[in-house]
Amino acid sequence: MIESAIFYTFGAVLLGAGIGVITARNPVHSAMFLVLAFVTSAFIWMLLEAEFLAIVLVLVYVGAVMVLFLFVVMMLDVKIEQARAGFTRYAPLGIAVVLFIVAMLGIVVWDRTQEMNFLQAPARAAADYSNTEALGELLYTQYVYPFELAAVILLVAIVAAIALTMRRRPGLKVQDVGRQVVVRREDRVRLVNIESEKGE
Amino acid sequence: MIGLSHYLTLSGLLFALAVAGIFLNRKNVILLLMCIELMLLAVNFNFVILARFLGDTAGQVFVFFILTVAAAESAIGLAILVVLFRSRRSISVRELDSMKG
Amino acid sequence: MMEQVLLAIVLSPLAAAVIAGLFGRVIGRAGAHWITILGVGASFLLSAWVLAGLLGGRLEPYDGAVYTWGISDGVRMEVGFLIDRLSALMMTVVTFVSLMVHVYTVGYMREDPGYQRFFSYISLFTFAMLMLVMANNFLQLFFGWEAVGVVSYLLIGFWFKRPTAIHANLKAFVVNRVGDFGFLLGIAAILSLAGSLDYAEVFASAPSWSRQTVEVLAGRPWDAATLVCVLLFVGAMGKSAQVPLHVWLPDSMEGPTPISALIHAATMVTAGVFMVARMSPLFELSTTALSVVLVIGATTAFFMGLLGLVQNDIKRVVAYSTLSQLGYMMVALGASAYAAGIFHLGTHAFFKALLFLAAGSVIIAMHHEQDIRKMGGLRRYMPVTYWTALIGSLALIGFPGFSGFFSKDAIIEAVHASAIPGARYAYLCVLLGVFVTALYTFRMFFMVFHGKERMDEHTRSHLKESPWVVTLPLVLLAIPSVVAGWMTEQALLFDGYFGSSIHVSESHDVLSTVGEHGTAPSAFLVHGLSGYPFFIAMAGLATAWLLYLRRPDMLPQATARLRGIIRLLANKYYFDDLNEKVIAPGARGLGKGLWKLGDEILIDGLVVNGSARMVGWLAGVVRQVQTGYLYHYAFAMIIGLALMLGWLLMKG
Amino acid sequence: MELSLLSTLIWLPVFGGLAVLAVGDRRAALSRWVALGVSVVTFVASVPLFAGFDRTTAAMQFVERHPWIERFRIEYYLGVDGISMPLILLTTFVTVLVVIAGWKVIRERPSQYFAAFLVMEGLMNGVFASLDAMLFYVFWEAMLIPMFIIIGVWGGPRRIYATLKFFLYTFLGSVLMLVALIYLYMGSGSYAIQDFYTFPLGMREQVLIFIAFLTAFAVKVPMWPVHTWLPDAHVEAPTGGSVILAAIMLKMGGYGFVRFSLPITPDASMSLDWLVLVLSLIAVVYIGFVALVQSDMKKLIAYSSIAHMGFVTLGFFLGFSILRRTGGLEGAGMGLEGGMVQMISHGLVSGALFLCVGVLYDRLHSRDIAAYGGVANTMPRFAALMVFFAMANAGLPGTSGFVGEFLVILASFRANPWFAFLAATTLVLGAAYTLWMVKRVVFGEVANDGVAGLTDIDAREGLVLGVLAVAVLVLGVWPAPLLEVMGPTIENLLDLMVRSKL
Repeated sequence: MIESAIFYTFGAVLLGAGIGVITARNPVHSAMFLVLAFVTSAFIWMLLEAEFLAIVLVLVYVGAVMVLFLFVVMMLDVKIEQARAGFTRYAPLGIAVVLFIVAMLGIVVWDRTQEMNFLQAPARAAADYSNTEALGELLYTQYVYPFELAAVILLVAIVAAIALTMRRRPGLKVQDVGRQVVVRREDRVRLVNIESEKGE
Repeated sequence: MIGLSHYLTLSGLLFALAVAGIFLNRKNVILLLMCIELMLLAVNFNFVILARFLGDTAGQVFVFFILTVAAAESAIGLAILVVLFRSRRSISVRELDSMKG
Repeated sequence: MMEQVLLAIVLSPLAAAVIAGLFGRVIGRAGAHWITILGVGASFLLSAWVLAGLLGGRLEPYDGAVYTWGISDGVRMEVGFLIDRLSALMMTVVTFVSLMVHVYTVGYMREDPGYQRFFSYISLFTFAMLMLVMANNFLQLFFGWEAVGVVSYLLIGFWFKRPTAIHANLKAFVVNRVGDFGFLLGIAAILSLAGSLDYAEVFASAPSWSRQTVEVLAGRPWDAATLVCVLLFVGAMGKSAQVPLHVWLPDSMEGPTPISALIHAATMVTAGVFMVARMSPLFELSTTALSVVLVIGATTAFFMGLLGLVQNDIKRVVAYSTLSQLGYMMVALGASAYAAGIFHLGTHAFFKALLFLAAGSVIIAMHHEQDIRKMGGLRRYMPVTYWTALIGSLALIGFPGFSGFFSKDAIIEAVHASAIPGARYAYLCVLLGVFVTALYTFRMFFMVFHGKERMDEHTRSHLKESPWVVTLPLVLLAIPSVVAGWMTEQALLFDGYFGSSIHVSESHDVLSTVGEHGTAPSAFLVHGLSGYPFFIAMAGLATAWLLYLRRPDMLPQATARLRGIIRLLANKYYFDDLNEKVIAPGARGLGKGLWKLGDEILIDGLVVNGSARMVGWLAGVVRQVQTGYLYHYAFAMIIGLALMLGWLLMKG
Repeated sequence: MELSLLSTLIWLPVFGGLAVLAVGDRRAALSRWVALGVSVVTFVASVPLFAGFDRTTAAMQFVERHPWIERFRIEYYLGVDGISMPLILLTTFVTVLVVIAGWKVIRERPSQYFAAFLVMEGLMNGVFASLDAMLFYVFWEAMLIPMFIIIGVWGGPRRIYATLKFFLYTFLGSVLMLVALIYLYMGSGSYAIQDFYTFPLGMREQVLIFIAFLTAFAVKVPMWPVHTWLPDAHVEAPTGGSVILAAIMLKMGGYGFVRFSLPITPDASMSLDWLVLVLSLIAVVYIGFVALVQSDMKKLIAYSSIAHMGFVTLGFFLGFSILRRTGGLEGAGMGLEGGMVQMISHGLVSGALFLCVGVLYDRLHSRDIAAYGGVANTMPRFAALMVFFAMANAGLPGTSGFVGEFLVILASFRANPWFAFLAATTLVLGAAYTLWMVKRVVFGEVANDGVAGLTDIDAREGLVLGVLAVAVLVLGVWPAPLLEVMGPTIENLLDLMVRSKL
C-alpha cells in the first residue's frame, strides 16, 4: 500500500512539475520546475529498484546540468515578454498532436495490456542485492566499448563547449609558447659597442 | 497494486507534456531545450520501468548512456546559445531564419 | 575491245575536264582548250566509229557492266553501258555538237578570265551526258541525269558575279530537282515492282507486273505501269522543260551562249526525250501515261511558242523556241512515234545549236548587246552569220527540204494518225504551233538582219564578221541542218533503224500509218508541199514579213487590239510570279513558321525551357516550407514521428 | 598476351591524350605534334580492322573478353561486326582531320584542346566496340565529358546555355537506357549484349524497354522533337567540336538503334515502328523547311544534319512495314544498309561543311550568311570545295551523300509509296537550302571589305578538305566495299528483327 501511496504522490508532483515547466512565464521558474521533476523522478526510480541511476540523476542532472541551465538563463537575461509572445498561437495544433499521442499511448498501454500481462511486477530483490554492483558488472564487461565511447563523447562535449564559447578579446595579453621557444638570442639581446669616454 | 501500465502511463503523460511544451514554447530556445530534457526523462523512465519488469539490467545501462549523451547535448546546446546571444544580442527563434529556403 | 572503246569515249572528256579544271593554271589557256578539244574530239571519232560499226553490222549491240557499284539486299547495282543504235546515235550527236561548241568557245570566251574553268565544265558536261545516254541501268541513268543538272548549274552561274546568273542557276537546279524527285520515285517504283534496276531485266519483266495495281491513295488503285511512267515523265518534264517545270530554261540564258547551244538546246534538255524513248517498252504499256505525255508536250509546244513572240532578247526568243520544239518532241513520244521524236531531237540539235551560235556571233559583234530592238541590217556586216542563221531559221520553221521539215512533218502526221485520248487537242496545238514558230523565228530574223540599223554609232563602227573559230562551227552545223533530213529520214522513221531499242505496240504504231503515202524523202516532200503545215508555216513567215519588214506601222495597231493577251504573254502566264511570289515565299514562310512556332516556342519554349521553369516554380513553392524557423522543423519532426507511430500501431 | 587491336584503339588515344596534357600549353608546338602523331598512329592502327575483317560472317570479330566487375558479371568485352567497324574507322579518320584543322586556330590552351579530342576519340571507339552493356554505358556517358569541356571552354558566347542543354538532354535520355539495361541484366543474368538478343521478353517489358532505348537514342540522333539541343550546341561549339559532334556523336544514336532497339525488342519495334517512321519523316520534311530560313551557316548545317539523320532512322525501321505490306523482307536490308551508309556519309559531308564554315569563321569571325557574299572571287579553291560539299549534302549522285538517300528511298517505296514521296522531298528541299546558302555566301559580287580581304585556303586547310573530298567521291562512286562489309551483319540483324521474343 505504501508503494501505491509513494507512486501516486510523486507521480502527481512529477506531472505538476512538468506542467509547471511548460507553462511558467519565467524561464528561471521553468528550470526550477524541471529540477523538481528530476528529483521526483529519482524517487520513483528508487521504487523501481534503480537506485544507482536515481542517485546519478540527482547528482549529475540536478547538480550539474540544471545548474548550467540556470546559469545560462540568468546570464543571458532573456526578455520574458518577447519570448512569451504568441504563446497560444500553435496551442491548438499542439493540443491535437498531444491528444493524438496520448490516444496512441492509451491504446498501447490500456488496450493491449493483456498482451503484457505476463509482466506482473516481479518480486522485490533481496536486501543484499546491489543495483550498483549489477550495473557495474554489466558496464565494465559487456558494454565496455560503449562505455568508453560515452566517455569520449563527454570529452568532446567539454572541448566543444569551451571552443564555442571561448573568444579572444582584443588587447588581451596572452602567452605564445611557440614563439617563446623559437626565440633566438639576436632577437632579444643587442650588443652595442660604446666608445669609452676619454678622460679629459 | 501498481502495475506496468501505471508506470507506463505516467511516463507517457510526461512525454506528452514535453511535446505540448515544444508547441507552446516554440519561441524560447532554452525552454525548448528543457522540454527535450523532459522528453528524455520520459524515455529514461520507460527504460527503467521495463528493465525492472523484464528483469534485465541492460535497460539501465542504456539509461546511463542516454544520460551521458543528454548531458553532452545540453552542454553544447547551451554553449551554442551563448555564442548566438553574443553575436545577435537575442535568442529569439523568430530571428533565426538564415536557413530559410 | 568494245568495252575499251566505250570507256575511252566516256573517260577522255572526263580526263580532259579534270586536267583543265585542276591544273588550268599550269597548262594555260591554250593548253586547256587543246586538251579538252582533243578529249571530246577523240570521243566524237570513237562514237562515230561505233555508230558506223553498228550500222554496217560490224559491231553487235553491247550490253555489259563495267564494275559493280554495290550490292544491297541482293540487288546488284552496276555501272555499265548499253550501246545500241539509239544510244550510238545520241552519243554521236552529243559529241559532235559538243566538239563544235568547244571550237566555238575558243573564240567566244577569248577574253574571259575563267577560260580554263569553262572548258573544264563543258568537257565534264560531255562526260555526264555520255554517261546518261550510254547507261544500261536506272542507277547510272540517274547519275548522268543529275550530273548534267549540276554542270548546267555551274555553267548557268558561270559568271557568278551577276546576281541574275546565280539566281537563274539556283532556280534551274531546284526546278530540275522537282523533276528528279518524280524520277527517283519512278525508279523506286520500278525496283519495288521489278526487283532490278537493269534495263534489260526491267523491260523483260514489265509485261508481267504492269497490270498490278498500286494503291497510292486508299481505295484508288493505280495501274503499276501508269504510275511508273507518270513518275518517270515528271523527271523528263524537269529536264526537258515541259509545262509547268519549264520556268528555268528561259532564265538559263544567263549563262554564256555556247552553253545555251550545247546544254539548253541540243543535249541536256533532250535527255527527257531520250529517256522516254529509251523507256518505250514501259510507256507502251500505259495509254494513260502516253496521253499525259502527249497533252503536256502539246501544251508546251504551242503556248511556249507564243511567248517567243513578245521577247526582245535574242537568246530568249531562241530559248522559247527550244521549249516549243521540245514540246513537239514530247508530242511525238506521246503519239508513240518515238522514232520521229528522236529524229526531231537530232535535227533540232543541229539547227538549234546553229541558231544559238549564230545568235552568239551576233552578240559578239554587238558587244554583248542582246536586245533585238537595237539591232537591224546586220546582213551587210556579217554575211556568214546571216546565211547560216537563215538556214537555221528555215530548218526551224520546217521549210520543205530542210531537216526540220522532215522531222516536224512526221510528228504532225503521227499525231494526226494517233487515236489515244488527247490526240485531237495535240493535233490542233501542233498545227497552230507551226504558225507561231514561223512568226517568231522570222520576226527575230528580220529584226536582226534586215531593216533599219538601230544600234548606236559606236557599235556600228565596230561591226564585223566573227573570227573563223566562230564561223567554222556555224558552217559545219549548217550542213547537217540542211541535209540531215534528206539523208536519214527514211532510215530513221520507216526502215526500223532503231530495231529493238524502241518498242512500239501494234495498236500505237502511228508511223506505219504515216508511211502509207510514201516513205522516201521525195515522197515526203511532195506530200508535205500539199499539206496544211506547209501553208501554215508560209502564212506565219508572210505575217512576219508584213509586220516587221514591209509595214512596221501596222504593228502598233495589231498590238493595241491584243493588249490583254500580250500582257499575259509578257508575264509568261504568271508562272514566274507564281513561283517567286507564292511558292518560294510560301516555303520560306512555312519554314520560318515551323522554326519560330514549332522549334522556338513549342519545343524550346514550352517543353524545354517550360519544364525548367516548372521545376523552378515548384522549387519556389516547396522552399516556402523551409521557413528557417527551428520550431517548424521541430513540429514537422514530431508530427511525422507521431504519424509514423500511428501507422506502426495500425499495422500491427 | 598478344597485342589486342580494339584495346589499342581505345586506350592509345586516351593515354595519348593524357600525354598531350602532360606536355602542357607552354610547349604548344610539341603538344600539337604529339597529338597529330597519336591520332595518325591510331588511324593507321585501325586500318587492319578493315583489311583483316572477315566479310563472310556476321559474328563478332577481334573479340576480347576479360572479367571486370565479377560481382555483377560485368565484363571487359570488345568486338566489332559490320555495323560498328566502319564507324570506328570513321572516328579515327575524322579525328586526324580535326587535329589538323585545329592546328593554328586554337590559341587558347591548345594542349588541353587536343587532349580532349584524343580522349574523346578513345571513348567513342569504346562505345562502338563494347559488347558488354555496362561497359558500353560507361563509355557512352564518359564521352559526354570531353564534349562538354570542348563546347564549354572553347565555345562561343552562349556556350554555357548550349552545354547545359546538350548535357541535360543527352543525360536524361541515357538514364532511362541505364534502367533498361539493368532490367535486362536482372532477367538474363549477364551484361553481354548478345545474351540480351536471345533473352525472351513479354510485350509489356519490350514496350517499356523500347521506349527507354528510344528516348536515349532519339536524343542522340537527334529525332524530332528532341532535336533542339543540336543547333545550339553546333552554333556554340568550336569547329572541331562541331565536326566530331556531327560526324560521330550523332551516329551513336543510330548505332544504338541497330545494336539495341531492333534486336533486343523486336516485337515492340514491330508494333511501334510507326512512331519512329513518323518522327523520321517529320524530321525530313519539317526540318527541311526550317533549314531553309536559317541565317546562321552553322545552324543551317545543323538542321540539315537532323534532316539527314531522319533518313537513317527511317531506313532502320522500314523493315516492319515492308513485312506487313508485302509479306516478305525484300528491301528491308536495303533500308538498313542505306541508313548505315547514310551515317558514314553524313559523317564525312557534314564534317566537311562544318570545316568549311570554320575556314570562313577563322577569317571573318562571323557565321552569319549575310556577312559574306562573293567569296568565290577571293577564295576560288575554297569555293570549289565548298560547292562540292554542298552538292554532296544535297545528295548528288557520285558523292557519298547520294548512296544512303538512294537506298533508303528505294526501300521506303516498298514499305509505302508515301514514305518514299515524303522522303524524296529532301531532293528539292536539300538542294534548295544548301544551294541557297552557297549562292549567298560563295557567289555574287564581293559583298564587303571583309570578303575582299580574304585569303584563299592554305595547304593545311586544303589538305583536310581535299582528303575529305576524295573520301566523299570514292564512297559515292564505289560504295561496294562498304556495302560488302555490312552485308552479312545486316542479314543477321534482319533475322533477329523478325524473330519474335514473346
